[in-house]
Order: sequence, then C-alpha cells, then structure tokens
Amino acid sequence: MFTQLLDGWPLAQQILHGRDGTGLEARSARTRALSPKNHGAEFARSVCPYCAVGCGQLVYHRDGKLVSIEGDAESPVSRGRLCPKGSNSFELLTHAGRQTRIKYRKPYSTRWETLDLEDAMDMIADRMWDTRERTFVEERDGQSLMQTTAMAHLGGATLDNEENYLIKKLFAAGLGMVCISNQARI
Amino acid sequence: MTSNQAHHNYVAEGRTVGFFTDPTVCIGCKACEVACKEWNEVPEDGLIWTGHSYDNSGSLGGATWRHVKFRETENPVGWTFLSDVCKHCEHAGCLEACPTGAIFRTEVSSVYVQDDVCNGCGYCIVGCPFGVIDRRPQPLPGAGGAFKCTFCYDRQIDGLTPACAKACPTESIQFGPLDELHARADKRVAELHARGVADARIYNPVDTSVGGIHAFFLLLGPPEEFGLPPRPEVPTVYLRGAWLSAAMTSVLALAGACLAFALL
Amino acid sequence: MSVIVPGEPQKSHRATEDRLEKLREEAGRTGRVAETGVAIVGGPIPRDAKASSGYYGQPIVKPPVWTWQIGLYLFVGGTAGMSGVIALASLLADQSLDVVRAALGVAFAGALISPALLIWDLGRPTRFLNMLRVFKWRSAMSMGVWTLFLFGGFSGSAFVLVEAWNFLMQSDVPPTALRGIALALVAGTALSGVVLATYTGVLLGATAVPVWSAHHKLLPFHFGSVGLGSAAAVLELFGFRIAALNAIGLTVAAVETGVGGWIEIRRQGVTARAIHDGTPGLLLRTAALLTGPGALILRIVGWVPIAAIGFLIGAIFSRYGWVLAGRTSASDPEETIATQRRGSESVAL
Amino acid sequence: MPGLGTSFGRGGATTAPSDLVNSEAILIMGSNMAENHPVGFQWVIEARERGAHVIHVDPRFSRTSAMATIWAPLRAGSDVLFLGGLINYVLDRGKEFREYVVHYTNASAILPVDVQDSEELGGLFSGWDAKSAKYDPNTWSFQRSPAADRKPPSDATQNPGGHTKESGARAADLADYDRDPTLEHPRCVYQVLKRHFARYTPDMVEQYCGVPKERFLEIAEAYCSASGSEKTGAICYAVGWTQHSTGVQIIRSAAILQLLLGNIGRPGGGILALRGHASIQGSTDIPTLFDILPGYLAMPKFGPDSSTLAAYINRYRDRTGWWSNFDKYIVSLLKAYYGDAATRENDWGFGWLPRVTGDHSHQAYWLDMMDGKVEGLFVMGQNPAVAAPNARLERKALAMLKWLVVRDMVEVETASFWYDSPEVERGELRTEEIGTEVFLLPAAGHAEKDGCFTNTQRLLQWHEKAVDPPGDARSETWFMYHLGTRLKEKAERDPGPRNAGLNALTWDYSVTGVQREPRVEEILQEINGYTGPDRTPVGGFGELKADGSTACGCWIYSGVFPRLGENRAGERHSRSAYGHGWGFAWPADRRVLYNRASARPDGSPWSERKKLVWWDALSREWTGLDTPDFTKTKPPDYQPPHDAEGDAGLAGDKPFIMHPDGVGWIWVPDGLADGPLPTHYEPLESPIANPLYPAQQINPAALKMERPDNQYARSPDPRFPYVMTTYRLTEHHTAGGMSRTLPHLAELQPEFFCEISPELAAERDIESGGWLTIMTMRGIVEARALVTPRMRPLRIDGKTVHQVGVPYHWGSRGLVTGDSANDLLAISEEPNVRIMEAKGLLCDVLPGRRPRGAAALDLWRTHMSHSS
Repeated sequence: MFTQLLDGWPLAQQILHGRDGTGLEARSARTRALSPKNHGAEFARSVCPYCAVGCGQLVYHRDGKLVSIEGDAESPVSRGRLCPKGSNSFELLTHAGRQTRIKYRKPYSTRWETLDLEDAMDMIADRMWDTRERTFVEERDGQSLMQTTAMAHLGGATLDNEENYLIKKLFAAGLGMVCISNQARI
Repeated sequence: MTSNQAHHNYVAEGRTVGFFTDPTVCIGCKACEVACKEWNEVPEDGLIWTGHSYDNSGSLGGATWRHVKFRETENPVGWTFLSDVCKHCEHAGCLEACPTGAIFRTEVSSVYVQDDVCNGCGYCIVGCPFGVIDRRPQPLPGAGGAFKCTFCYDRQIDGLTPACAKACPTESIQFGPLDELHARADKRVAELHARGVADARIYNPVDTSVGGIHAFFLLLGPPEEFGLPPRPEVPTVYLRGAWLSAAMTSVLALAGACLAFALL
Repeated sequence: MSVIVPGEPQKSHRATEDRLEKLREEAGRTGRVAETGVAIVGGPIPRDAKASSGYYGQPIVKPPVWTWQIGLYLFVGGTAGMSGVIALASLLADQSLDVVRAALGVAFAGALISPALLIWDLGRPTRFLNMLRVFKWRSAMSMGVWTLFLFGGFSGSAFVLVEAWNFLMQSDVPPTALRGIALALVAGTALSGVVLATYTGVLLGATAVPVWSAHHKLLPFHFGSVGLGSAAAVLELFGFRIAALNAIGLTVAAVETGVGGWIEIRRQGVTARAIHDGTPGLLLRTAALLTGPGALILRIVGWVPIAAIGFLIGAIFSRYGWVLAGRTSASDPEETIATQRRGSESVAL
Repeated sequence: MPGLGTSFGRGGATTAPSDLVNSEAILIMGSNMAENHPVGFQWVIEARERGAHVIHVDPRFSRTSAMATIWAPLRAGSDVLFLGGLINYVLDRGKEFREYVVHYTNASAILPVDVQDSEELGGLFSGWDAKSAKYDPNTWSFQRSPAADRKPPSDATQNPGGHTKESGARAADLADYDRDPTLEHPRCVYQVLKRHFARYTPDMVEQYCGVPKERFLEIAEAYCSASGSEKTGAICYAVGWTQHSTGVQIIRSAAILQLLLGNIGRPGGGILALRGHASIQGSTDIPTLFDILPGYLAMPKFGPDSSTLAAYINRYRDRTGWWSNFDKYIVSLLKAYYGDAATRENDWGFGWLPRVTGDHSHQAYWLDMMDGKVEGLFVMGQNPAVAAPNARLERKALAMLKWLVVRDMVEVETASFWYDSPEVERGELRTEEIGTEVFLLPAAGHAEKDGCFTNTQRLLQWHEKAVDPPGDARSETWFMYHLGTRLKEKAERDPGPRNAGLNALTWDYSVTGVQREPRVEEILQEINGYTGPDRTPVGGFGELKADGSTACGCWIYSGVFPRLGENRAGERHSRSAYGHGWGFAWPADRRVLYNRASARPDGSPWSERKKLVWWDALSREWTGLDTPDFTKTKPPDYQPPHDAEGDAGLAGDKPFIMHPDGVGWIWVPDGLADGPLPTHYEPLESPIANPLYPAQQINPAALKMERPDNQYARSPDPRFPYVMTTYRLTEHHTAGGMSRTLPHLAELQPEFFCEISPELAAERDIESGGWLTIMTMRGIVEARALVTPRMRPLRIDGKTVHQVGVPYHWGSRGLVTGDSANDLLAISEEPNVRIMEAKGLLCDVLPGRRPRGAAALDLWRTHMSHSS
C-alpha cells in the first residue's frame, strides 16, 4: 500500500533514486501501460478507394469496429505509403457526416423523410418497371431494338469491378437500358 | 523494405531515434499532417484559408503536430515544401519547464507529454525555443492541456514507425536511429552540393545550448524563412543569472529592511 | 415516419460550420484568428505588410497563454513575500508587535490568494495538485510552487502563533517560550517570502520569450524591489506611518527611478521594442513614473498615503506591462530573429 | 482509350508507375502527378535521384513542376503543337530509333495516292463528308499491290470512335500492304509524317505554345536522348490531355513520339495514363459505358451490322491478330449473361441485347434529360451536380426527372439539388415546383465489402471486407442483386419477348450474413469464365470457345480466378521487381504490354540494362522478367504461311499482337473519328486563331452541343480575354464528396480559390487573398484570389495571354463550401470518347465577390451582353 503510493509518486522516486524528474520516473500508470490502439487487432488487406494508383492498405478492426487504417508495407505498388487522402480513409468510413439511413423526398415535397430499406427497394423496382413498361421499344422498322432511353445510369469509376459487372448485366443485358455512363473518358 | 516501413525494437534497445526531413524530395502533399491527425486522433482546428500559398495549417500547435510549410520564390519561380515537427531537443525547454512531470524523456530519447498528467499551467509553451508546444483551445477535445508531437511513442512501443514517416510518399521524412540519420544527412548534403545546390545545409543547432535536435532538417535557404529560429537557446541557460540576481535581491531586501527597522 | 428537416446537416457539421462563420468574420475584421485554429499574422486575409518577415510573419516562438490572473499573482506574491521580510525585520527590531501582526496578515492573505489565482489560470484547474508530483529545480515554475507551499505554511502558522502570543501578552503570561518559535516561523516566512517575491523574475526570465529572457537578470531584482515597496506601501495604508516603512519606500522609489531610467536609456532596438511600444510600453512607462520619481517626490513632500497608492498602482501596471510585453514580443518574429542574430549579447543584462 | 488503343492495340496504360524508376527521362504533361498521384510519384522522385530528367510541361507551376528538373509553361490547349514540335525535332534530326521503327511500327507502310493529309487540305484529311460532318476512314488504309489477294471490303457502315476497337471486317486486309523498309518512298508513312509535322518548328512552339525556344530545345534534347538500345523514356499523362476537344489526338501524338523513339514495351518506357478514380480502368474494362460490352467488345449498333450475331462478328472480327478470337469472347459473354437459355438456335441470346441508336453518353443523355426525355436516373458514387461540365445545366436537368436514385456515403449535392442548389438560391428552381422523387441510399465503403479495383496499371487488386457497413448502408453489389431479384420476379409474370433477356439473365448468386450480401467471389468467377454445368473456372482466355461450351463475363480478365479458391486478385506475395504475385494484371498477368518489343527482331534483348523479355533459344520459348505479351513458343523468325489466320497470321517479330498487322500504328488507318494523324486545332474557345489552318479553327469532328443553355465565347472574345483551366488539389478528391466532408482534409484546403499571376492581379486590380469573380458563357462563380508568381502570363503571337487556374472541388454542402468551378465549363464532346473540354476555355475575372441570389445572374447576363 505505502510502497504503491511511493511508486506512484515520482517525487518519492526522485528522492529514493536521485532522479531529476525528467526521466521515466515521471511516467503515470497509464503511460506505463501504453500500447498502440491497433495492438493485437485483426486486419484486412485492402486497397485505397481514392485515386487509381491502388495503394495497399491494412484495415485494422476489432469486434466488428474499425480501429485504424494504414499503408501496406508489402505492396509493390505503394510500398506502405499513403497520400493525405489515403491516410484519411479511416475518417472517410467513420466521420460524423456519413449517411447511414435512407432519405426519401416525395415529389414537390420540401422535406426529407426516412424509409425502410426493403420498402425503398420495392419502390425503386416499381418505378423502374413502370418506366420501362411505358418506354421500352422492341423493334424499329422491322429490326430488333430492345432498348429504353428513358432510364439512365451514371457512375462506376469508384465502384468495384463486380459491381460494374452487375450494373451492366442487369441494366443493359437485362432491362435494355442504353444510357449508361461513368467518369471514364480517356 | 525501406527503413520507414521496417519493424524495429528501438524502445527495448533504448536507442536514440530521430526524424530527418528532406525538403528536396518533399512534394508538399501533407500526408504527414493527415496521417498524424488520424493516428493520434488530433481534432480539426479551424477551417481557415490563409492565402499563404497552399499552407492552411498555419503553425505547429496544440492540434497541429506536423506542419508542411510552403515557400514560394520568384525569378526563377520555385516552390519549396518543408514538413515541420517537434524537434525533440537534446536539451528540451518544455521538458525542463514542466512542473508536474507530465513531460518526460522516453527510452528512445524523445520528449513525451502525458495528457493524463498535464494540468495546463502553460509554462512549457514559453519554454520552447521553437514555438512547437501549445495549449489546445476550446472547444476542441482535450482543451486546456498542452500538446505536441508524441513521436508516436505508442507505435514505437510496438516497433511501428511514426505515422507521418510511415505515410510519407517520397520518404522526405526519414525515421531511424539518430546516428544513422546524421550519416545519411551528411551524404545527402554532399550529393546536393555536388549537383550545384549550393545553399543546401543541415539545420541542427548543436552549437547552441539546445545541444542539437532529434528531428532535424535539410534546408534550402535561411532558417527564418521557414519559421525556424536562427540561433535557439534552451531557456535554462538563463537560470544561473536570474537566480543570482534573485539571491542578491533577497539579501539586499532582508538586510535593508532589518537595517531600516533597527536604525529608525 | 420520422422527419428530417431539409438542409440540416449532422449536428457536428452545424457546429463546425457556425464556428467557421464566426472565425471568418473575425478574420475579416481583425486579420487574426485568436480562437481555435491558425492564428496567422496577416492571415487570414486581409494580408499584413509584416507577413514578409520570416515565414509569412508567423511567430517563431509561442506567446504565453497566461490570462489576467498571472499579472495580479505577480503583484500579490511579491507584496505578500516582502511583507514577510518586514515582519521579520520588525520582530528583530523588537518594536511594537502590531507591525509584525499586520505584516504577517498581509503575507498570509497573499499566501491564500496567490494559489487561488494560479489555479484559476490553469487549463485544467482540478489537476493543480499534480504540481506536487515532482520537484524540478531547473523549472522556475516548480520551484515557485514549492516556495509558495512553504510560504503558505510558514506565514500561516506564524500568523496564528503571533496572534496567540499577542493574546497571551495581554494576560501577562511571560511569552518567552513562544518568542523563539515565533522568531523561527517568521524567519521562515521571510526567507520563503523573498524567494516568492523574486522567483517570478526568474519565471519570466528563463523562457524563450525574447523580451523576457533579454532581461532575465533585471526582472528578479525589479520584481523584488517593487515587491518590497508594495509591502511597505500596503502597511502604510493600514495606518503604520512609521519611519522605517517610509525609509524603505524612499529607497525603493530611488532604485526604481534608476531602473526606469536605465530601461529608457539602454534601448535594444528591435530585440526589446515590446517594452517600449504599444500598450505594454505605455503601462511600463506609467509604472516607472509612479514607482520611481513619482513616489520619490511625493514621499519627500510628505504625501505618504498618495505616494503609497500611486506606488501600488504602478506596481500592478508594471507586472501587467511585463506580461503583455512578453505576448507582443513572442508574436513578433522580427524580435525573435533580431535577438538571436545578436547572439550571446542578448544574454547580457 | 482509343488514343492508346488504335496506336498499340489496347486501351490501357502500357506500363506501371513503379517501372518509371527504369527511365532515363520522364515527360509529365497533361498531368499534375505529384499532386494527384503522390504515391505513384515516389517512383519519379526515385528516377530523378538516379539521374533521370523529369520534365513537366504545364500551364501552371504546380507541385509537380517544383519537383521536376525542367519545367515549361504552356498555353492550355496547345499540346499537339508542342508534341508535334518534339516529333518534328526527332524526324528533322534523325533521332528516331531506326531499327525499332522499321520493324515494330507501320512507318514503312505505303499510302495510296488518293490519301490526302491535313497539310494539303488546309486542316481536313481526305474522307471528310461535310454533310454528315464525319470522316469516312475507308480512305485512310494502305496501298496494296494488285498481286496480294484479299477478301473484299465489307459494306459495313463505319461509326468510328468510342472506347471499342473499331476495326474488323474491312480492316482485315490491313494485314497485308506494301512496305518500304528503307522509309524512302515518298508516300510511306514515315515520309508523310515528316511532311505533316514539318511546320511544327521550335519557333512555332515558342510563338503559339508560349514555351521559350531555348527551353523547348532543352526539353527536346533531354527527352529524345532517352532512346535507343541503352536508354528509354516514359510519358505520363492524365485528364490534362484528355479533357480537350482534341484529347485523343494529343495522346496519339505521344504514341507516335514513343514509337519513333522505340519506347513502347520496354523497361522504363511506355505511356502511363494516370487515372483519377480507384477503378476507372476497371469501369472501362467492365464498362458502365454505353458503347461497349466487357472486354472492349462493341455494343451492337442498330443497323445491318447487328441484325444477326454472324453479321456482328463479321463486322468486328479480324482475320489476323488477336481480335480473330472476337467470336469466342462475345459468345462466352452471352453465355455468362443468359446461361442455358442462350443457345446456338437463338444466336446465344444476341437479339436480347439492346441496340445503340446514337450517342447515349452522360453529356448527350443529360441534354435529353434537360429536355424532359428521361424519366429515371441512377447515380452511384458520382456527383454530377458539382463534377460535371456546365454544372448549372446538370443540376437543373435533375429537376426534370420523375425519379432519381442516388447512392453515396454522404448526402452529395446531386441528392440535395432540390433544396440547396445555387439555382434554388437564385430562384431559377423552386422546391415546391420540383416533381422529382428522390431516393438517397447510403453506400458501403471500401473496407465494408469484398471486391476488386483495377488500378491505373491494369492491376486487379482484391480488397477484403473488414466490417459490416453501418445502418442501411449497403454495397452496390447488394443493391444491384436485390434490385435484380425484384425485377426478375416482375418479368416472370410477363414472359413476353421484351422480358426474354431479363428472364434468361443468370442471377443465381448466393447470399451470406444477416445483411444477405451476395458472395462477391462468385461474380468474379463468372467474370473469369467457366465451363460445364458445375461451372469449373477456365484458366484463361485461351480456353474460351465460340461453341457455347464456355461462359466468360470479361475475356481480358480471364485467368484472374483460374481455379476454385484461387483468387489471383487477392494474391499478396510480390515475387519480382514487376510485382508478380501481387494482384493480377490483365491480360494474363502481363505487367508491361507489348513487351516483345523489349527484344530485337531476332529475339535477343536490345541491351543488358534494358532487357525485359527475350527468346530463349534452348528452351525455345519467350522468357524474362515479365510474362511475355506474345505467344510463348512462337519463334522470332516465324513467318506466317500464306492466308494463315489469327495469331498464327502474325510473324515472330510483330509485338503489337492486337493489331491485324502486329505493329504499332503511327498512321491509324482505321478506328478514329478525327483523322489518321494528330494535327493542331485550337480549343473550342481560344484567344487566338488557328495558326496552322485559318479555315479550320477547331477539330472538325468535335461536337459543341451549342444551345441557349450551353453557349460558347468567340475566339478570340474581348468579353472573355483570359484562358481558364481547371484542376484538382492533393488535399481534395474530385467533386469533394470524399474530402469536403472530412475534417482532416477540409481544413487543409478550406476554400475555393483561384490562382492568377501578379500581372493579371494588377491588370484587374485584384487583392491577393481577397475575392474575385469568374465568368464564362456558362456561368458565374466567386473564389478567393491566390496571387502567385507560379502563374506566368505568356507571350502568344505577340500578345500577352493570361491564364487562370481554378480547382473544382467545392459545392454547396460539406464542412467547407464554395461555388463550383464546373458551372463555368461547357458540355462538349471530343469525337472519339465524348469527353468535355475542361482544360482550355475563355473566361473573365473581376475583383470582389459576386452578387447574392438572382442578382448574380443579372451581372452575368449584363457581362455577356456587352457586344464589342
């Protein structure tokens, strides 16, 4: 008890061991127990979501929560380094401004409302089906057309290949949408 | 694997480590600033556009522990970037000044502020000849306490490189044992001189009472143009004179007062 | 179905954006952002002509964050500490005990107010006890805290004891036994008192703030002498119109006249412009007049109370003057650069 | 990327950033690499430290310029002039890598007499049809001596351009044509090229690009020295080249330069297209684009070419070269899409694919949207309200929709246009009058889902899921899968012909976890390709067949999942300098494309220090540091028998295997909409008249899409005297959705600013750090003024031209807000890839802030009405 007090009181250490109070004797209990926040956390091998250099990332996580993200030293692409955006990708996933609920705006409405995810999916499917039913053209002057130009898609350069694959497959090969575009131009 | 990425054991070895920051390969991307803030959970401290080239961080302080400086020059047009950081001085003013023992020198000879101890007396702030450490203002988390670069002491305990050096895309920030860094730096300066970069020099005030800094820099141009003191002194050099003066004053006051009362 | 108000960002956003707006306005108005975030000379816009010096006119060393309490503390501590000296002197001179009691009263009062002021100024007041974790003789702050600790102990116990003694004297019990202890305690008060009154000079002098460190030898002396003068003045205002106090007052006034004159004569140009220009300059010059020639003349013509009041006002002005000068000096990169370019010279008195 | 596609055969970067360390010279142009690809730039710095020249040519002195060994300012939009100057420098001084040029390019091909160059026709090449404002490329092919027998050209209607390889059918006889290996023949490509670029002299460059002559010669000397057997040079570009009305032709100029210097397919050589988004390469390989199918197969175009699968294949299949496999790839794709329902009898479901009836790209259909012709729109991970040209029009068009679905991680301006857009503030739109139904669905982040990105070097890298996405946030995989199941249910109820494709569509992915997320690896397996009912993965595209026995979602990715449980995109053990063992580079894990060219025609390396892939005479196969981009066992001395088809039709010294003739194309006989050779046209808005062709100011094939809400200034135009160029900053990402909302990035660049020179600041009385207002024919914005010597006024044709730099990251939402620079841009289309011109426009700048509300538009209209 008393000795504990002495251990916890740097001044006592100073007197006992003739220290000047600037060294390790000044550590608090918390500092003595210090370890990095990703200590012992699991990590996933990942890739930076910003530009197209494709820097390797280690995504540390514990109990289903993200802990930290840093460069993957073994990546021959980036050799463990990250730019400011890549270095910020932990905040990208965890910042307060992130959207986590569905927002819905009725025609002519002046406010956002919330929607249940499954309801939203049904509503979107209905809108698509309705539009397609009315605007689909099977053929023109005897030739097969099988398209609708009344529905369009934009985006893809930030998505995964598998996601782009499903978009093109369902929207074009399935529904006959031709107005499909993304950021890619070069 | 480059030295900035390798795992190490310096804390256990008690080996003195440092940063060598080389602006000739710095691309001014500020990855160091962000990596630092991300790892250390340092809050955003003001969305202020300064108009000073691309520098909107302003200065090192309670919520800015890495700070990339942008120096524009004319005829010929040039742009130099330098990532400033706590110098982890050989003789550290803040460390000497701290009355609570919140600041201590670690196994790797870096200077570390224990946030759980600091009571925000503010004396370290005027103790630092480089204007690094500062009290974090309201309404930021941790407000009231003094903060500065921790040299990612927590990471080093696990053999990890400090976040800024780990992220630096061009290894303008080099982390490693201080003696090795000195060797690298001298080599680099020689190289640059050979290439005709005449004003390349090392900024590391070993000849003043600071006795050298563990985070040192290669500079192109005079230190003050990068906001660095040309001849920093650790404030403890003034102690002797000041205390002598205090002692003398005390004697005079005591003697004078007693004399006055005794005679009159 | 819960409703989200259109355009309302997340709470945290709103907070940040409001703060941003405030900062923007302030920036536009003053050219500085004092609150959170960067405080850049000449930035944010409008840009300042000084921005050319150093790195966009950025301070090289950080200005002190101390608020008004410290200026007052410097005054109170000095006065209280030197009151202890007067108590001792008067006790040794074996004059009436009233002066001793009053002086100890002032000392003890100061010993109670000073820590309050210090704690008030802390960024995290609840942690003031951490000051007692370590004893660092190279830290003037640490030394000061321990001194204040001692001074509180001595002055407090001395005060109590002397009051007791005084009571006993009325009930004519021979207090010879007490006298020795009292003397010891008062001596302790006096010794810790002089340190308390002068260390504050060391506190400011041993920093990276150019104008302070440039005067690191002057400050302890200056603060000490003004402290002594203040102690005398306070006691005089309590009605002790005795020759000894007046003599002290005269001496200090003479000394301060010299100090004030010396500062005016020995201009150090850029390196110390903070104590000559602007608000601090004005405060210090006023202080110099009140504590120096002013007090001297008034005492000679015999207007002691006015001299005393003037002196105390001057004493307070001078402390605030020095604190403010530190702030100006540190914020001015040119002063830092000039001081250092002058090299070792700046370490001279 | 037809610029690279037509020149070399594949529309991808030919090399990787990490290979730049092997370069003796690196020309960075149309890119601000240090700022926008900082981590990739580490290799440039390393090369520089090894003594390489790093040359940056850019209108602004950027962070890249600060790192370069030579910087030259350039008038935005004069890139072809500058590169043409380099080409002329090479030809004029005979600095080309002769042996490489003779064997590996079509410099020796002889053109028929009737082919005419733009230099002869005052800015137009032969084959221009004024009525349709289109070229007929048939007139650009080579001379064939009557002896050579060949199959008759098909009557295929050409619609050149687009992301697809546009050759096929008639292009088949591009395989045999007359050559002159001495390059002396007056009509051989080499001589034509010489004449074509003869006017691109250093003086011309100085006068019209604004690059001082000495500086230009210094650059020319430095870069052209990086050539020959011992040295190589690389060129890096980004949207600074592509976002022009001549974008593809600028890249073509670079390709020609590299072919002349022998810098393609060799270590430290190549052309590196630096892309701006994590998977922008992937989103063209597996396109969310209107004109191609996965693997750069053309979308069927409405017309006879697509009446049947046979006609379609005949249109696009080459007789020789790799594209002779075209039929295998399209049939395998149809099998992947439609599964068992796709049979030989029903043309493998080819008829179910929608037909393209014109330009369905973003900008084209957005104008239709503005005109009320589009009902519904999906926007996923893009923010056109800030990022797209003429953003004012983009935002207003959103109000014409019936329904809008936005998927993103934050509420981006595209989702909030109906209540907080500048148009609402200015009274152009009124919330109560906007009938658009808006769904904003939160999206998952990269660490919250499995999947792979394809990066700028064609490298597929798998990213593992670490945690579940928060709340209602889901991946696009989840969204598309669950949307698809719903739609297929609807289709089942109505088995009409229009739903045949949807009903046939294979959609049997298994789901996992509480969120019922589809197993992404199953999708990658489908992309890789499989065979048989048990869906055994194929080992690579070599195993694909046209008989319906194989299915493959994207042939160029085939091999990424060669065996069950072997996901090569997820490989994380780099074994070599080229990173083999880390991820999977298409095609077939080849890291440097056309690397057969790193060896001499006889198969031996050009030199020891520049060896990459070579012929091993003992094992009789190609070997080396990289996977050979060549048939492994085809000897260098192989000569194809007469009428040999496919790859067998290419000789052993033909590195560009995608081309029917196996060589790099200096002259592009087919596949481009605006000419076989690049030539200089002024931007759509320019401060000067075209110095080369008084009669042909701009690219004749470019589309201005001019209309009242998309107007242009005159060239020159006293109302808009300054050249404006837009760009990105390191601290932000594109339209800001991934940076303006993040405190640690927002604080680094908190306000919209505009960079101008001290001279311009003085001319317009603008205070440094104060405010300025920028106007173009499209819009008006305000920004903080950053006055800096890094912006230099140029002397162009004897007069001073000021350039104005504006980063485009800001919008009305997020932690830091500001006007959007893209309000100033015009919607226009480069003829091949339909990209807008963002890098060279005309603007005016005034001191001070713009008025608030509607008054801003009044000021703007008044400014435009100043007739002069």
